[in-house]
Amino acid sequence: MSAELGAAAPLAVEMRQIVKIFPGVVANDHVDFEVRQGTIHALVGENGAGKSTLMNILYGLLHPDSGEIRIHGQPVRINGPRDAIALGIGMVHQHFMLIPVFTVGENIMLGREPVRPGGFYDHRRAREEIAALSRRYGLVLDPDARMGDLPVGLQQRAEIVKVLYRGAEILVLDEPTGVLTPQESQELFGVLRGLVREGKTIIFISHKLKEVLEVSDRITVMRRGKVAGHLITKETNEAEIARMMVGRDVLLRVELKPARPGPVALRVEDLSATSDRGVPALRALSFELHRGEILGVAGVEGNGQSELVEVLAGTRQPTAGRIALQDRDITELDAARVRAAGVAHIPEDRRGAGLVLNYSVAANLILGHQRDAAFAWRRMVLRLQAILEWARRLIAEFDIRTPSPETPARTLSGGNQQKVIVARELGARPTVLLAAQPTRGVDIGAIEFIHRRIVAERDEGTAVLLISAELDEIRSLSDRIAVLYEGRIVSIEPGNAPEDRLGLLMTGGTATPGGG
Amino acid sequence: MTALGDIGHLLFTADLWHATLAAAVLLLLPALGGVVSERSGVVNIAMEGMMLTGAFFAVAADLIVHNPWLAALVAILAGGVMALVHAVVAIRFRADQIVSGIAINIFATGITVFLINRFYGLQDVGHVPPAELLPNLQIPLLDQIPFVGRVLFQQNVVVYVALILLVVIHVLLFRTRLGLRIRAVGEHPEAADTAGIHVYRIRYGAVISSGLLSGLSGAFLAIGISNTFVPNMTDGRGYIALAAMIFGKWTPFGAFIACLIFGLGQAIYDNNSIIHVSQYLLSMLPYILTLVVLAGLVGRAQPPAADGIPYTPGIE
Amino acid sequence: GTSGTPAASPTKTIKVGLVTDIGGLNDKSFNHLAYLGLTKAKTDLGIQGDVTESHTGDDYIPNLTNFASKNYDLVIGVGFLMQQAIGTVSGQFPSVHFAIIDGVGTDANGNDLKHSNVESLVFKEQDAGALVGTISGVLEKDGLTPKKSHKISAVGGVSIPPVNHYIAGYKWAAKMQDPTVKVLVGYSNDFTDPAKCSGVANSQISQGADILFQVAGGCGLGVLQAAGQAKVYSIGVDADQKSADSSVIASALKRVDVATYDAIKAVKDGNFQSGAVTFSLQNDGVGYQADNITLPADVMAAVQDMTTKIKAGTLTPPADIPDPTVP
Amino acid sequence: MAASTTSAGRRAPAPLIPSIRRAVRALAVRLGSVVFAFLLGAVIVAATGGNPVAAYQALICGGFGLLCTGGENAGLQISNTVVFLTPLIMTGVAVALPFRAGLFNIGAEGQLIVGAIACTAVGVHFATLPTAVLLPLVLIAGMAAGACWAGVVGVLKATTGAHEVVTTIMLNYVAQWLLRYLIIGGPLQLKNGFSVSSPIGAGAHLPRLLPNSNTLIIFGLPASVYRIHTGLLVALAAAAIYAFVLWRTAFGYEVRAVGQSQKAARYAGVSVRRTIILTMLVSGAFAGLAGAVQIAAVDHNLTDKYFADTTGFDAIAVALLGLGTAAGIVLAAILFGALHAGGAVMQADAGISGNLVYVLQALILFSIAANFLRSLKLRLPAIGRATGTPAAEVPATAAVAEVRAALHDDEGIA
Ligand SMILES: Nc1ncnc2c1ncn2[C@@H]1O[C@H](COP(=O)(O)OP(=O)(O)OP(=O)(O)O)[C@@H](O)[C@H]1O
Ligand SMILES: Nc1ncnc2c1ncn2[C@@H]1O[C@H](COP(=O)(O)OP(=O)(O)OP(=O)(O)O)[C@@H](O)[C@H]1O
Ligand SMILES: [Mg+2]
Ligand SMILES: [Mg+2]
Repeated sequence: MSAELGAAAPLAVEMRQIVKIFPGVVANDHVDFEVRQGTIHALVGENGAGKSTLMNILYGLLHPDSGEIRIHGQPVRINGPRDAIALGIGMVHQHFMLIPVFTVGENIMLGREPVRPGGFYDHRRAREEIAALSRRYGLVLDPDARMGDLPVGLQQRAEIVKVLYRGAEILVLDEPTGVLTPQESQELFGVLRGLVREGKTIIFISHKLKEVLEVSDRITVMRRGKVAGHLITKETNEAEIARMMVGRDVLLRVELKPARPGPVALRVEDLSATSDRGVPALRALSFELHRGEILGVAGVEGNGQSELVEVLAGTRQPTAGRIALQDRDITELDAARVRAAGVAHIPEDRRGAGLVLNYSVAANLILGHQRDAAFAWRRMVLRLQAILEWARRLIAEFDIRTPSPETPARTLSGGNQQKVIVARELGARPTVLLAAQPTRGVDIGAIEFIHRRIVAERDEGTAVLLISAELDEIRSLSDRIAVLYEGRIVSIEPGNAPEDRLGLLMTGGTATPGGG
Repeated sequence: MTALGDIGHLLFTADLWHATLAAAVLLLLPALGGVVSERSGVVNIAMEGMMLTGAFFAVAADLIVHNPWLAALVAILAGGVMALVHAVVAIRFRADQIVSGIAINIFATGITVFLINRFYGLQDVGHVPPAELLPNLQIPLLDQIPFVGRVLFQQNVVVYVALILLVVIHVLLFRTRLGLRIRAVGEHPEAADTAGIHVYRIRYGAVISSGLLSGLSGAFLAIGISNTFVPNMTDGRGYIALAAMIFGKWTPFGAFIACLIFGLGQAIYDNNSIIHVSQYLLSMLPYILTLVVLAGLVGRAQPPAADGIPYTPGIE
Repeated sequence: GTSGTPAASPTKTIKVGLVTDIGGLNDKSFNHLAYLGLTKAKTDLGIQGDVTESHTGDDYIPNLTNFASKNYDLVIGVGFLMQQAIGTVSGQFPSVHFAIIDGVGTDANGNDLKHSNVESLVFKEQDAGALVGTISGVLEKDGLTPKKSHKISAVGGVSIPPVNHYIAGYKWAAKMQDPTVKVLVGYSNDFTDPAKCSGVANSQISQGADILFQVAGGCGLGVLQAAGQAKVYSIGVDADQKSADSSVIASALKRVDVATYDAIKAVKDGNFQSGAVTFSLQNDGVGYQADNITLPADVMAAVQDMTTKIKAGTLTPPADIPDPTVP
Repeated sequence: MAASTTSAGRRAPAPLIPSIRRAVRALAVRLGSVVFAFLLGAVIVAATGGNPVAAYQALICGGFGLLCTGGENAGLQISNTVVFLTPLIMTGVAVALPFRAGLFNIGAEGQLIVGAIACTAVGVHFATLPTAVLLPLVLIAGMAAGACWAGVVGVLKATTGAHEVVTTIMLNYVAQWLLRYLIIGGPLQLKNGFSVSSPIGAGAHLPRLLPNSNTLIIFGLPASVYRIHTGLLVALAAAAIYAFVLWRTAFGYEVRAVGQSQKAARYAGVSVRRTIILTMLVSGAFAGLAGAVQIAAVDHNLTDKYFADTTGFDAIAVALLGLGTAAGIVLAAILFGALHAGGAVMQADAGISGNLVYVLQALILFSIAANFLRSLKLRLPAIGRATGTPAAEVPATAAVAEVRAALHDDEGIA
């Protein structure tokens, strides 16, 4: 797939002077956006730049206040997803549109279900359809598995098959790789290239510029609801895109002073735990975490990372083993006590576990500390004044973009939602920081900021456990890297361990220990 | 002790189970309505009101047209209209679905008596002659089977209808495309919408059918089991049905089992003239039983994920 | 005693306020009858009559007070449940006449306050019960009942005096006529919901009862209908319930309408009577009415005999049932 | 944590102003909705051949003692209204608090009944004790009983996950029958042939605001007809406590967190089980208190009226109508109390069936919940923009969450 070829191709999508105003925000401000038939077009921009909004408009979920849309040259009015589907538009949403309690098959068929006479749902034909699609695009799925039981990678895959099943010619993928491992992302790109070869058109939203450069033909950059520029992938580079997005130069890689590890802060011995589905997730795993160091945990999603963090944070009870915080046994403590003991936790499920979305930013900034002496008189009566001042301080310090401390967290963009959590957890001046996917789905501006804060925290002497699906992130921040595979730590590598070696270890490949 | 003896005796009489089934069906219909409505994501605690309205219009109509079938139809429609109000307020106006449900129930209480006073003056609504009631049907041959015949095949026509509906609705919900879509809308309306399903249409349909079912139950109560309308004659049955639906974990057969428990309790209580225990303690039976079963055996119930959440297209 | 209130001057129209109990006007029972009495008074005596329905027990005092505070000449409370309320309000408005049906004005301890402005209209339901009981007893004895089962029954609303009086007389008289007869007594604990009563009735029918006496107001209609469907006999209560179902062979009458009318008339004529006015067989305040079947001669004779004996005072039906659960 | 520690509960000036403006706007919208409902009601009355003006005049007279034509006594009408609304406030709170935690308490009625039973039992058994001892005792007894009754629900929910809607409905019936058992032939029965209990001792009486005397004349009527009692103060205190607990305490913060997102609450170290149980206990105590106050201040004994009592159900409407806020609940209670009291007068004076009141209540609920007015505005985008409240748009996450969503403006800083 090449840009030249793209240039020759006719326009599949033209969006002209699109304006969309939400209470208080101009999400799209006279946006011009066009995509050539048979190309992969990347759409990038900070959180809240307006990408999802623009795409939701294209898919009929939102209605523009003004502007016009042409599909294959024809002016169209898209009143809802039905119209979009009819126009051959398919969309994989930023937040999956999957029904956990349904089977993969039912999820994919939904809306275009095969039926036997009498309107009975036809399981057999559903299976056939899916098998066919799997063969054609190499996207293997078990139609009878319960969607909720699948790892995100496969759910992502199901979303794509869902779109293909509807025979979409124009595919919109809103942050499809946000939750994927490098391997999964690579597979996905393979699929996308295949689709484009078939003449399909793809719009691809991502915060990961590497991917964008790797897979796209053209790039549109958005900033604060406006188009900041159009680029041809081959003629640009990360730094340029980043500058366009943020409006200033961005450090794509934090430079680390060498760590000065202190005494052991967290000692984990033979820790075992089971997942929600009752299967063993952690198998007698042990490690030590020192003050003043960042220990990265690398691993393919679903190898026990989530459970590890939950157990350490006290939100999940271990089945065996021991956890010591500075020689104090915290194995049995509940979340509140663990927190009180000095363990801070940035949960991976930002919107579900990290925030009370309908609470104000200020209220969220004391979540978990509502009974601290500083915020509650006698641990009972809230000190609203103190809370408000605290909130103002963190909002300033962590540059949280919010109209006021009173604003409901729900209305913040994810990047800023994430900043709220980071601010809260770091604000607690913890002994140990558990950071799970701290920058998932967050734009590079915010990523840079969060990374700097984590490193600063380390230099202050905090012991940091960093879990991330981003090898880059792990490698750029960690002093040591523990590779997690099937609930065990298969190896502890130095922070500069080569990517391919880690990749190998992560996928169960045995490699000669590289020390550390 | 004698009391338990008396009850023990009763359990072996076909009449008791006959009564149990009839009483259960009275609850089953609205409970089924609730299942359908809530499976589509619209909380429905308005069965009480829909039932009461159905009961009133069943009698009013029967006294005019002298035909139980037409009267039942009117009752069903009346229930449907009440449901339509709930639907419009809860779906179109995205009102709180509990408020709307409570409002329907209060409205029904008021409007029925208000209408009586206005149209029948302060006179008696009147009685429907036996010939114009929803009839009992003896199923030929089958009704001869000892015990079972009495229990199953000598029932009011509505009982048979309800049992058929029970199966139909189960199949519809879990075997058909429509059922899949109803459940999808109740679990994740955004997903359904983005898959091209008319979320509102499905929800309207589901809510309205809950009204139709409750209306039928009202007709059964007013011109099947009794022959006239008296104010508030539903007497909380709609709420029991609600409990039954949840007890049954939002499934038709689960709800049916719960209805049978209440039906049995009612049937046993009806024998208070021969059971030697305080009638009041006796009346507590089904409720305590339900509590125990619920706590002991049934446990956690998981409502449809989007139950009670108004859907606003476009806003994530 | 008699109250010394002067006759209201004929020019001024008498104002009467009627307060129903929670049964409401459409209870197909005594609230409704009381209302009929009031309407009759309005047409015949040209008085002004206003009604307030009580929706909950909390309404009794406000509703009574409301009329009293507006200087109504007579405020009527319908029903045993209102005794305490009448007791309270009558104390507050000594110049207003009160009448209560089925009770007296009591204090919190249930003692009759004997206020001079309260007339209590009490009924000897047991007399009426005895008459229909006689009918049932004789029919059973003669084996003229659908099942010849020597079993009869009664369905009470709630176990309160006005209900139990009926049943006591009924049971007593029936056993007198046919010593072998069993009398099942059940309660629906409801005065409005026919389905509840038909449930109790059906159980009694499957126990063999072939004459069922309903003493449960609107709920009791379910009894009459259940009897009809099972092709057994039933007996109505309070009013003539012939029309409610073909199974109704007789009705025990309690002339609440008459009592109400008389009370109003008394006030109009200025001879309001305080204290208890008892409506019994004596003054035709209660009675019976043969309905859808023609009763054989010996039945009529027995009833006639019972009537005279009660009037003569040689027989007095009991007012209470020792133990309802003993048939 | 470095955060300046200022005196507890003082609200920052900055957020105060907007919240007041919000409150005012909210109130205006709600009032509009009520008016809208009354217009609909008028249509119904007229359509069925009644005279709306006369009806409403009588209704207002009965509710607030205004515009009376039938010689009603204003003082009496107001006092009646207050007597009706007092228990509604307490039970309203008992429904609203669990709503905040995502629990639907249909059981306020049952909790109220056991509260009344306990109050009576104690008040009768220790009838001789002096007020100083007995009065607190009976009120506490009522609260304790209500708390237990609701506590069962909380415990079952927290341990077995039994759904509170089912358990509360069941317990309503159990309480009902328990009461019948107790006062008809049971241990609390006054004497054979009565369906009431013995009266509680004088020491257990909650005093009236005006002397309970038949001879002293106030506003042209004996003082004893004005039953308005100190229970009103108890109720208002309950509402105030509710507001304080909800917005100013860590417990309230946790209750709301659990209601908003159990997962987030759990991660924040809040014990969801503990919170659910506590919430139900407190809620039950409020409902039980309502029952106790009713006995101690109004009835002085258990009567058969509780066989047909609906306070606990009206409370659901009141709580939802008041959008779960203390002030809202009080206002809603006033509205419902006035309607209740007014209905009787409407029937007596205007000859319109008192049941119209129920129709009106329903219409009010509809029009406030659906906020027809707003959607009318949205028809005209210009105005819609001006006043459109995004808060009301926020998608919620549980069957009862709409209340919270509507409440969203009120989700203050904590
Ligand atoms: N439903 C909505 N209601 C109100 N404001 C909204 C809504 N959706 C989006 N916005 C606003 O529009 C802006 C753009 O949102 P959008 O989702 O398009 O950002 P984005 O580019 O997708 O961000 P991200 O990279 O985090 O997905 C946001 O700042 C948000 O405040
Ligand atoms: N109800 C709402 N009111 C106001 N803004 C909203 C609402 N819902 C979503 N938004 C805005 O929509 C934008 C997109 O929301 P979404 O969650 O898709 O993006 P996000 O949370 O930034 O995700 P990510 O950070 O992973 O890209 C966010 O910027 C958020 O501010
Ligand atoms: Mg987005
Ligand atoms: Mg986003």
